[in-house]
Amino acid sequence: MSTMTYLQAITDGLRTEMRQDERVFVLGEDVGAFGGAFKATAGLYDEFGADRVQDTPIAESAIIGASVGAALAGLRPVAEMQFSDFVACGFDQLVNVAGKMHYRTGLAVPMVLRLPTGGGFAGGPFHSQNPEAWFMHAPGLKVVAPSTPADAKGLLMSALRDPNPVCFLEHKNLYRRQKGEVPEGTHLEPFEARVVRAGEELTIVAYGAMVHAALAAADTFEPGRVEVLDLRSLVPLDEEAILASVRRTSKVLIVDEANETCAAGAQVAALVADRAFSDLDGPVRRIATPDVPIPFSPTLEASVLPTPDRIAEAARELLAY
Amino acid sequence: MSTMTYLQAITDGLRTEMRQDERVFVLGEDVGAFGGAFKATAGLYDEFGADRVQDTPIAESAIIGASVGAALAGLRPVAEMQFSDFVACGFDQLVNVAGKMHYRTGLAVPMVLRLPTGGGFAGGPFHSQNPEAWFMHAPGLKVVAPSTPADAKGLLMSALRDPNPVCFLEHKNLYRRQKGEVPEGTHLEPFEARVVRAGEELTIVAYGAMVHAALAAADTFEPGRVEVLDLRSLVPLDEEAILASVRRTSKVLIVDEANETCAAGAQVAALVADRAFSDLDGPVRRIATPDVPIPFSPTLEASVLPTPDRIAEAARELLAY
Amino acid sequence: MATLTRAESPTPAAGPRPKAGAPDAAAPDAEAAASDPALTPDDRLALYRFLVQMRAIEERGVALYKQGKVPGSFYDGRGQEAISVGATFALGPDDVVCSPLIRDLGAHLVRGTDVTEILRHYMGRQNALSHGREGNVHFGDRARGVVGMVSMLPDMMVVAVGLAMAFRMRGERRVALSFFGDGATSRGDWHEAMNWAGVRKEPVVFVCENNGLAYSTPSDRQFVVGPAERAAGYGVASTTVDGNDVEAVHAAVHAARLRALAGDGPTLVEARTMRMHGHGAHDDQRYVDPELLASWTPKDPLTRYDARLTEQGVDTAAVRERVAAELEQAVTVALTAPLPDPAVATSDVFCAGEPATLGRGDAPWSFHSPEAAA
Amino acid sequence: MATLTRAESPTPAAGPRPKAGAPDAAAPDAEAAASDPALTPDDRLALYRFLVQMRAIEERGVALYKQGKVPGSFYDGRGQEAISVGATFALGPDDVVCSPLIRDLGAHLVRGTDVTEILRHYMGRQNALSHGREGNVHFGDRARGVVGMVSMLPDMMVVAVGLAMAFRMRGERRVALSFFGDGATSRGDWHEAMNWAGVRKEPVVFVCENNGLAYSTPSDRQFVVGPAERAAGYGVASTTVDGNDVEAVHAAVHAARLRALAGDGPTLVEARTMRMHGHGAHDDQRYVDPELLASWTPKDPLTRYDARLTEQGVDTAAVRERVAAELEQAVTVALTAPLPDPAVATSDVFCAGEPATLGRGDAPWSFHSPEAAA
Ligand SMILES: Cc1ncc(C[n+]2csc(CCOP(=O)(O)OP(=O)(O)O)c2C)c(N)n1
Ligand SMILES: Cc1ncc(C[n+]2csc(CCOP(=O)(O)OP(=O)(O)O)c2C)c(N)n1
Ligand SMILES: [Mg+2]
Ligand SMILES: [Mg+2]
Repeated sequence: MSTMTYLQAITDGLRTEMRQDERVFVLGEDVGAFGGAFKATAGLYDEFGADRVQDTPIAESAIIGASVGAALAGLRPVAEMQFSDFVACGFDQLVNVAGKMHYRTGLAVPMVLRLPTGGGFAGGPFHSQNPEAWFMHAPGLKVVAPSTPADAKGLLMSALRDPNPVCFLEHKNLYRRQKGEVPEGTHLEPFEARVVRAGEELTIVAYGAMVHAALAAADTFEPGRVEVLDLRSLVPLDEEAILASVRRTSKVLIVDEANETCAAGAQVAALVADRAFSDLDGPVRRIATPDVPIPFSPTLEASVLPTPDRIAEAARELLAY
Repeated sequence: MSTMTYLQAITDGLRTEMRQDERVFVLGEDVGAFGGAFKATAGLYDEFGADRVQDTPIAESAIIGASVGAALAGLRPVAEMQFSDFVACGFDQLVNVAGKMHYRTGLAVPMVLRLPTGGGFAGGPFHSQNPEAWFMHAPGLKVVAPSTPADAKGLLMSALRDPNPVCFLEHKNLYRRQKGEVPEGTHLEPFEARVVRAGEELTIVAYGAMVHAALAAADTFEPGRVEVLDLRSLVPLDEEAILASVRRTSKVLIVDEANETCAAGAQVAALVADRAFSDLDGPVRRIATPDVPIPFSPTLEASVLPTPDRIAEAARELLAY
Repeated sequence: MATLTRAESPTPAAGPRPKAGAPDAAAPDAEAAASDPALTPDDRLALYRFLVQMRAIEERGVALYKQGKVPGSFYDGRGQEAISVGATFALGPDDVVCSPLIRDLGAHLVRGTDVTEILRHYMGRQNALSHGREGNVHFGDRARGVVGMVSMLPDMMVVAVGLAMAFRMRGERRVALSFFGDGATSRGDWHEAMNWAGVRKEPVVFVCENNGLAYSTPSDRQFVVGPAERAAGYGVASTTVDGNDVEAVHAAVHAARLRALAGDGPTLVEARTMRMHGHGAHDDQRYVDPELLASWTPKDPLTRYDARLTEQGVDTAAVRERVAAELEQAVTVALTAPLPDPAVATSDVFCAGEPATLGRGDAPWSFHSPEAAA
Repeated sequence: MATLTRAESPTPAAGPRPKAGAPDAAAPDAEAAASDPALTPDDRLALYRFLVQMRAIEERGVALYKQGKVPGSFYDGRGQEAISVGATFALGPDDVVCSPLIRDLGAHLVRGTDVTEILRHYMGRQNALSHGREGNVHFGDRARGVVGMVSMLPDMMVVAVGLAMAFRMRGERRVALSFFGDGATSRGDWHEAMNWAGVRKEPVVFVCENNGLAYSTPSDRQFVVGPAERAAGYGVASTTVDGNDVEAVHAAVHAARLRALAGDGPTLVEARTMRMHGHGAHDDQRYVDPELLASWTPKDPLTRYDARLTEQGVDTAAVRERVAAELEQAVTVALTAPLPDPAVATSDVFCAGEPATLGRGDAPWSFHSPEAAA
């Protein structure tokens, strides 16, 4: 174990697997000697060279499409979008080529698409998005979203060994703010949810940065009342873990940093409302970012992103329901 | 009134508005003299000429982006995707440029993007998709989906007059199969839901082609039991109409031709589970296409798309709950 | 520890492969000699047979479509057969075709994909290529190094660049071959593929089927400067050939392949041709000037090659008869195939085990497979 | 009945517009004469002032950013000021800039956008340009015919093509001007924009800011053939100029504009330059060879133009002082601006009423506005 930031854990996961598996290589804009816009690939170029740590042209479609080709040829590409927002420029290669390949042809596409996501640092409408629901609605893509340094490494290393295209959502706001113990060497985490705070009266379902907001909100209640479930994986979605928790607590609050409509949280809500209905003692509540582009000005941004206060308030209401 | 197919109603809506508003023009692949892959623009080239009915290169991003530019200049472009599936190739211009323009700059983008959607005719994984949830999850886009010839014209003409980008989902399977009375001349329908079959015991929420499947299912019950609500518009979503119906009937079945996860139906389910919870007498049920690419072979396709039988079965279960 | 396989051949495909040649890594001399790509009589016969076979299957396919035996839609490459056949014939067994498009059935035939499977696939029956999940020419044959196309044009060019990149990184003597139409050059992915291939010098061969039409839209509404000329803007070599001359296409792709193997980077081969049928079986292409079509009839790639081979003393009628007989047999078998089990509609969205690798395709050309030509 | 406005000017922007010129539709002779784009002393002074202003604002912006007064990130165009200033200065008032990018503050200044508003916008305060919804150089000024950029490069080139298309369809004498960087040429949208503009001969001018770098990635990893040469592959005219010479940029864009107005289609003006700062204020660009940077220092567009004007007897120090004083005043005012009302975070996602049209920008160049020059 050693203490690392979320960002360092990502680099460590990449480095560890690149040392063990020569098929793994990294590509993206400025990921080479520069180490990437967020320094997630810092040091890799020096260790592994230009072929395994490739600077690409500004061409998101080609970054994704060429990764598909390399994966078909037996390599294990790890492609970086400089910001997850730019994935819209390569969307077609992702949803139509990568996502459908195995079902249509039997060929597998073992690739990882690293996507720095999320807001909270005045990034504005094009550097703050949370695009995961788009991927969830595209069959054939796995989607994971770690909230801690250990999970960042563990889910990344599992993604690198998965024979499918995996969208790996790394929240920019966790990069340097989250520090924690991370196992050394190979560390694999399953694509499953985890209870990060046990409680009896209400389940808060969250993932990514919102796990920390949910924990902060849970901390405002007596211990043991509010359970926080960290989804960690969105596809596959750990339905049994969600249902088990909600059936036990009988109340649920679903938190999502993404825009509200058709978000991951909507899917979780629909699941609960269908399959845990008879165990529910209150409405299925959601907190998400309203359907607006993420505004730049810190006061505006803070007014739309879910905060611990807003989560705690909704939790209070639900507990009292 | 005259009797038209759904497809003819679309052409009629375009023609009517193009005669009245010189700013309206049509662009897309093969939409000119050829009249488009589905003949939705048949005859328009002869009447309005090459400038107002433009064949474009195969360049979905440019079709959408150039439409944004023309709209900023005060025109009213109507862009056609040859199949809605190809919108993934122009996704970035749609979600990042068109959708966010007004919020960011105050400039409006009055354009209509016509998207022939849906399966049921052995179109396979790339000619059968229902992409509306992606748009719903992108702030700034309106999304409408008519189910009848009259609505096809009425919602299209309203879209043509809307100062925002409107994704107009026209279901290919309705093009020639749906015939009905369509008002002549200007015909405007609001972006609101409509009860198409009144009932007391269960609400089936649907849109597009699924409205007809829902009606067929409703017909298997005594009249007055099952209500069918045709959403017609997904953004804005007529939340009050949904809630009013469900509160009255106390049970809801949501039908969606799109892939299940994070679909429009998930959003409707989440809405109901939150805001009509105390009126519900049964779980919020959904029927949608499982999370698979739409298979080609008719037997396979029929096994994944929602059918009247499957809807009726779920309705029966819910009524008995 | 999993390692990068350098200069090794990929896992050979399972099953009997009557005409699979030696990996060309083992035959550098044959290749060098082949820079004058003299075709043997057997090669010519093979080329002719593939042309005839493609035409016959597609004619039968249209008929089956009109009889309702082929669901959905049907696309063919009438008049363009020489391109996919000639180009694919120039490949070695380890090369990858990514991807044949809707006018490129010949590529599948050259690589050795089973005709009965193709027919079953067209018909949406149980089949080993797509399991009924895909239709029309949207199939590949993993085991023969063929990646099936997607509809979005020209996405697979980008994927081919990625394959070529992997070959280069591993030091393998393999190329990726990708087809595209003139119309597809307007899309951004064409540019991204060309640029990436050019800047990285990837071992990829792009074959442009320039038939002057994108569905109903003629070239002058698509571009001002033709694809081959544009290649220069990417540092990509280019050459233009008569797309209705199967040997010309073959020679150009052969040279392009050697260039790629030599580390000199990508080539765009523009094959000029004419689409003699509508875009698909539903399209009567009345928008095409009948005189233009008539002017291309004498250039039919089959008729021309037939005349050439007949002159060389080949009994072409015998070839045609054999192909026809084999095809009827295959159709009969295919028509008895059951429909797919509905369970396959929802399985295999994700890969569960080890990824299957791309196998080796047939490479009947004697220069690549001297033993097969013997 | 709503009608297509043919050859009419768009609605003039509200408010006093001190330097707005006559619509050039009314001044065809002036334009013809301007094919020799002799600049008057007033023009030169204006050009110099805009260069100085851009540099001053950005230097102040970096300082404010480092003081925490500018949230998020900050990008500047140090060393590249001559491009946005020179290019935009060649436009008529009805032309549209779509869009200035992160190195193009000068375009906004030339069009007349208020500096205090720009500062407020940078700081995320209440402001008329973006209401705090946007940050850094992501703003436009609707009323001055400037469409704000999006981050996705080079999306706005495509939008500019659409604007130009509308101008052509309505028979208006207007062009659209779009900027792009060398790195952005790798993206598919660059190709789609170039191809569309070329095939349709749209009245659009593309200005390439070729600084040899895309963030940390040098051109040789982006493309093999430079942007201007590539233009030929689209039937797009091109010209390469010294991007650090404001008059050279101006002359090239002026000629390109006339070409577009004459119906001869698009032009790509490649302006060669060097990015003298890091990609953004966070970037020390240690990946750039210091000698390379040093070799560009003497080519600084301000120093050079300063020397030229000084030689012509202009009191450049007076200009700099005036600009500095005005800027300090604007900063003081901007710093007192309140933060935006949180309500604007969720309003205006959709347009409710009639769309606002693009207004007219300042066009200080005397050839376009003889009366203003008088
Ligand atoms: C991205 C995309 N847009 C639209 C289509 C619909 N479409 C199918 S084939 C075709 C024309 C293709 O023309 P070309 O590339 O010249 O190939 P050809 O059919 O002439 O062989 C079009 C527009 C598509 N397949 N992909
Ligand atoms: C589609 C897209 N991908 C990635 C980025 C991130 N990014 C911002 S600026 C930049 C470099 C741009 O280089 P260039 O176009 O040469 O402009 P310059 O900064 O040199 O003026 C990159 C990669 C982006 N803005 N858009
Ligand atoms: Mg063609
Ligand atoms: Mg640059």
